[in-house]
Amino acid sequence: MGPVSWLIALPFLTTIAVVLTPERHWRLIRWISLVGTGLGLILTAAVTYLYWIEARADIELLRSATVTKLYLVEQVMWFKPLGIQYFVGVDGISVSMIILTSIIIFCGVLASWNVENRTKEFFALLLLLVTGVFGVFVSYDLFLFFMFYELAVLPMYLLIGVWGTGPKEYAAMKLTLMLLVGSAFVLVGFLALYHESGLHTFDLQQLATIHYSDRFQWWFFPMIFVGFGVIGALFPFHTWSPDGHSSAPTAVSMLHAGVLMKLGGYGALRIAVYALPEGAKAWGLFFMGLTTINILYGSFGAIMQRDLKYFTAYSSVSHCGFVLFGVAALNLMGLKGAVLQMFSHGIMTGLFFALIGMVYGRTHTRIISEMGGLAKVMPWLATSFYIAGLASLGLPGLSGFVAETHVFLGGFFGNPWSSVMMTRVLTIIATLSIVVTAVYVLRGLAMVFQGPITKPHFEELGDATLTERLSTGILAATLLFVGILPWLIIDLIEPSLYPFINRLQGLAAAGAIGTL
Amino acid sequence: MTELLARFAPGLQEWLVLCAVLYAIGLYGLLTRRNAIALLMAAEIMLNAAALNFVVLNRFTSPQLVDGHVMALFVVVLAAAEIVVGMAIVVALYRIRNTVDISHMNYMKG
Amino acid sequence: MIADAVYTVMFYGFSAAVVILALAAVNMRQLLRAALALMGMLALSAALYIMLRAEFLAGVQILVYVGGIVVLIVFAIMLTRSSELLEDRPRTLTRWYGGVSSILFMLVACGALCTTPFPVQSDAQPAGDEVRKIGLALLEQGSAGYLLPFELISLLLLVAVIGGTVIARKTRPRNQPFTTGGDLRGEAIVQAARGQGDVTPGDRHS
Amino acid sequence: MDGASGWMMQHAWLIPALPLASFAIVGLLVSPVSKRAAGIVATLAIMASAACAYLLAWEYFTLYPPGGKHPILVPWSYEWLRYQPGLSVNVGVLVDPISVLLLIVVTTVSSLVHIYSNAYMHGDHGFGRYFTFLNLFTFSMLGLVVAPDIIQMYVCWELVGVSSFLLIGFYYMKPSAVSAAKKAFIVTRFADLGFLVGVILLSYFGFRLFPEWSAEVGAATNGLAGTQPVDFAYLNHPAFLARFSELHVAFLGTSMLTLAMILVYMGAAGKSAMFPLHIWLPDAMEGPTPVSALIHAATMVVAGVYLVARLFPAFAYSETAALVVMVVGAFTSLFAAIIGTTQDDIKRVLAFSTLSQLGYMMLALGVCTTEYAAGYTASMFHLFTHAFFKALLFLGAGAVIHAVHTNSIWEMGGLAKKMPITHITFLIATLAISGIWPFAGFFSKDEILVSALAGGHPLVFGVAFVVAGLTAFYMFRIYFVTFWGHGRGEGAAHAHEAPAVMWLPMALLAVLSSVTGFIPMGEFVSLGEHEAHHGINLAIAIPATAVALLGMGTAAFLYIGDGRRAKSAALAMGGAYHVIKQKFYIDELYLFITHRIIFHYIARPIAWFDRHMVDGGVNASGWVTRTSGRVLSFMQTGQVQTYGIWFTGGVAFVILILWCALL
Repeated sequence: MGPVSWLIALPFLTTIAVVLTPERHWRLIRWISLVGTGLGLILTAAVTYLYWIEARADIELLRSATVTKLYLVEQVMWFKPLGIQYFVGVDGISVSMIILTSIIIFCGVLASWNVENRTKEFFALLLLLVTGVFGVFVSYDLFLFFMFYELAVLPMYLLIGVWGTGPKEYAAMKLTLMLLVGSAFVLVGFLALYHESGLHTFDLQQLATIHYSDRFQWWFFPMIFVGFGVIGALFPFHTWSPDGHSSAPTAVSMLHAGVLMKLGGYGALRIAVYALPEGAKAWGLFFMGLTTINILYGSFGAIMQRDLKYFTAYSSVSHCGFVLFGVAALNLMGLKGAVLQMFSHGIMTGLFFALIGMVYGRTHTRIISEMGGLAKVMPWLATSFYIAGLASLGLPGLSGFVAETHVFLGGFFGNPWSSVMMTRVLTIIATLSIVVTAVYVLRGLAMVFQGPITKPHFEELGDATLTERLSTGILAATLLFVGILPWLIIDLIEPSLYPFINRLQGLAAAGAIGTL
Repeated sequence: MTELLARFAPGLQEWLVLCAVLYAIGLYGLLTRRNAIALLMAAEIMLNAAALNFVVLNRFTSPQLVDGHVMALFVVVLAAAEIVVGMAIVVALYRIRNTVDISHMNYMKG
Repeated sequence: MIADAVYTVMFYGFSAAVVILALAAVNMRQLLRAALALMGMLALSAALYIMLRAEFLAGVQILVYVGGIVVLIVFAIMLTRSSELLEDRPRTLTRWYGGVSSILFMLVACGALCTTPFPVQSDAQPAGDEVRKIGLALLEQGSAGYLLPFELISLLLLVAVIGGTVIARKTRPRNQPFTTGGDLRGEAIVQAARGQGDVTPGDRHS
Repeated sequence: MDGASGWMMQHAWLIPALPLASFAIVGLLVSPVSKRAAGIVATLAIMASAACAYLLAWEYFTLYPPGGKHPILVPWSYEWLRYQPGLSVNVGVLVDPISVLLLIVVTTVSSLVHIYSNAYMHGDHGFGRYFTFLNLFTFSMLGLVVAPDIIQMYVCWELVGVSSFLLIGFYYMKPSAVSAAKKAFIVTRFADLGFLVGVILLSYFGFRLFPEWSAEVGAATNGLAGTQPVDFAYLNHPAFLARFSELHVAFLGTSMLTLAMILVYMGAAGKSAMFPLHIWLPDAMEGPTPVSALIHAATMVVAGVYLVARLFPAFAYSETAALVVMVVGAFTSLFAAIIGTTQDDIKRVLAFSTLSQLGYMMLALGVCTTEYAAGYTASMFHLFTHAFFKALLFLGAGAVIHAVHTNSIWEMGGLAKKMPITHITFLIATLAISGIWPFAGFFSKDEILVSALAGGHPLVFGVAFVVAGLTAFYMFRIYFVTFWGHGRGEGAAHAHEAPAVMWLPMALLAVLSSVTGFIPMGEFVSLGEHEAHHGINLAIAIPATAVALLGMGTAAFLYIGDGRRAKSAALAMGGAYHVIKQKFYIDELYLFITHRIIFHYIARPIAWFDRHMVDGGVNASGWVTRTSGRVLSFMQTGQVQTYGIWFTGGVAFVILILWCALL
């Protein structure tokens, strides 16, 4: 069993350990989860390192490759009659997503340190979900991918339905139904690929060697893209997100907005664009338009929100719009920006939701107008909130800037397959969001943390505890780290994106990315 | 008369139709009865039809072998096990709810 | 010739009887009578087994079904006092739907069974030592044997016996982990039905 | 790089790095332990940085003596962000006369403000936080100044914006400060939108034109190896500009260069608070006064001017863009000066005065062309002198406010006797800003006026001339009201001189305001071979001084005494006075646009749309499902049997259908 399999197995084994621990040892359960996810963090570092020492030799090779090169591959035939394999491995995109997931779940466990109700089930489901997420990010067999994808989506229903707040049943049901509809699209797309290729395999690498007919691509690219777009909060399929996020418990919101929404962008990039480049060319402009709406719509929607979680959820809609916008831009900067934005937004929104949970745990309200002046009593939380907020509005020095400029430049540079005029106009419209984001972020933060203290009992509230400091500190430090040293993560991602660009440009023009 | 009768000697199909009819009768009972015990009885009919089917096919396709008999035996045993547990549940339910009418047993309905 | 004629008569006779008894078993409102019909149906099935040259199975059928299962059913009927009551008639609509779908099913099953080309060996006759063969098959390992299923089925029987005993026990064991599976609403219904306000077991949070 | 030999030149990155290190250390380690130590560490770091800046200036001007050619050096750079092959962003240090000038201004004023703040902020709850932010600001500003490419400029541009935001909102319990901070950030952010789009345009076309350019100028052999499409060295290169201006925007009918430059100028105008993006600056006075002195008078607000100066060749190449710069600058200077004459809050008057002076600098940049670049020198000169005297004015105002505990000039008065040092230094600064010989403002203002007239813009000259008079008027207005007469308020009676830690920086700035005018700026900062003129053009200096004296005299006439004359003058002006006092109702207009239009007519409908239409769509489908479920509820009995019936029947039915269809 190689490191990548261990990466999937570790949360699963932790789940089993949690399940086997009696409920009365609930403190032990927390520690088991923490140790399990901590080990996951270490393992992620190991995988990253192993990937890096192998991959850096191949950069030149990848410049002209049309099929992604995978590392740390494990490939076993699983069910021969249907050609289903256990096929896992990593490339740069996977590695960056794995890092994101490990950080978020580790901090998520820390942030849910105080879950008192059915601790065991909570952590078990949380870790099961993470198993699915890790699985998706490393699977290169579509069947396996889909299996893990469903594994990641389904525990969400219980997590929100049982441990949520507010209209949780409604939110959980809406979320699950919409995501399942999305995954139905995805499944149809997968089966179509399987069938159309005639290879009798779900192996993505092999499916990618086929050139599907333009007509086929034209039909199935949007199907897969929209299927993933549902979980990536593509307008107008985003409405599960505000309700789902605001009803979910802290760690679940973190994981959901931080990682699960990334499955959408990841799938759209990894499967839709990768397997169906002609479809991507045909539909790129359309989806750019749709995601431009996403970006602005989410940010304008956030302005009027009263609940901190709704506020963050709408901002997530806007930021996830950047991810899909970058993907739809179909050039190196756009795709890179999309991956960076997934990473950046994952960390940022994780921090947001963790902080909202902590603030809510103290004030017992999430209504923005009911709070005020909290910076005085909880300086640590306020500082972290500001870091997250500033990252959200794309402040340089924090990760959001790196990602957003990539996406904007990607959109503006356009691609040869869509009207350049249109992509530019859309990009400029999308840049409007930096102002709107500033408006709602500052408005929200100012109302919560600044001004006079609104309620006398707020004076007695305490600042973050040690576990809370650890969890928010890690996330904030990651934001700063990526913002200040972006080349580290860019070097990780970029080589793996060359094959995508080469595929889009067609085999004839392989190696000519410099001109795009 | 005997010739006529002999001409209508049952072949495989007649036996199989008998099994299917019995099975459908059991199914009808399963779908319509309201008493839990009656339900179990209907299930017994269906199981019996299945066992009969095994034996019929064994008799007509490979009479030298006894695989069908073994399977039928298993079905009988399964039926016994099923009825044991089923009856235990019925008795326990009766103790709790004082009725075995399953039209009242819809706690799981949302 | 005569044998064939007798065989035919026996087949249709027994079949008609079995079908009629089965219909009675699923339609009679008095459960005890239904159980008796069931017993008859099962006993006549044993005759069908004999016609199929499965004498051992016929014996098992009589022993297990008629001697065991039907008796059990009768006991259950007695225990639940169902014999005193007439079963509520199912609604006519339900019966219609049930009947139609059963008939549809029967048509499908008949169609499937009749159109499948089974490899019929009409002239072959059983050797006559089925009991010995069955015994050997049950204890034989390998591809022709059923040792593993045999072991499993015995395990199943054991589980069924223990499970049946536990479920039907009169008093609930302390902190019995099942019953309503932790569903608080169901638990409350059960508590109310039992008329005692026992606290839900072992929930440290409440 | 070539010739960059000095130690400081090689290690010029230390200048911004020191405040950055101090920011991290003070913020994370020192501040939680000891507040006093935080102030001291922060101040020492900035002073060290200032020492480095002086050393760098000395090395640079030793290497390239005044009066000669001053090349642009990039002694240190590092690849920071690679967008795609051929488009990378380097973090680096650019050394040329204007960056050296700005480095000196920023580090000097920042050091003095740090020293001053140790006393001014003494005992404040957020002492450590204050110095942390101040260090962050200084780092960002220095990074902006030394930016060798437009992306680093943008990065630091945003960082100064956010540190300004944090410092304006420093008193975060005060709602007015919070909203001022928000306003400042959002208005500048809006301007930065233009900047960002401009940057994107420049990056794109820069990248597109780069290969041709590279081949044409032989970049590899001409010392331009390693240049990136976002570097200023490339963006300001005539060969690039020539190609770029040939591209046209189809629907606007202008060249792409003009469009890009106007967008970039939008960012500059936001940061430098040009009309109509000026509204944030007066409100920004809610921050602590030293912050106003450093950020909103001396350094950050001149970033816009600096940006235009940095891209001056590009602006000059596109005459439309230069015209926009000039018109906006001239208008702002007049507009702000008019408002400045009516304000009551001492810091607001100073803020409008800053606006007006920034307009001056912009105007000076706008009037010059590549052939006649005197305005460029004049603008930088004025930037330099203005930084000192305006910082001094703010620090003086801070000392007064510290003593009197009010911002309203009408509650002050008679402070000349109680605060003699403050009085003297304030007077020096007032004379300097009014343009009275021999103080610094006289020289730089003179150069601006000369360049406006010589550049062939008599109207702009006229505006600048009037503004000179108005400046003298409103500055002496607050001077007389604050320091002369007798104490009017409770605080004014008990005022006393500021401590030495506060007046020492003021005294130093007073000295600088007095002498910096004599620096022959044309020797240090000039563009191309054209020599800026030396000395004083008496034909302009005498009328300018006269108009300043006129303004001074009017102020003395109206405001010495009990102020009855001022009131009657105001009455005589009637409604116009009111309009001016309300700042031409620009804030109200903005409020109307943002709240009424954006919040009510965009954001709220979108929120509503989302709840009711998009979500409604989802919910409607849910409703249809539920209703049909209720309609078909005889199926939903919760009983397995019913389900079983439908299941069996359905399956059988489907199979039969299929069967019939297949057979």
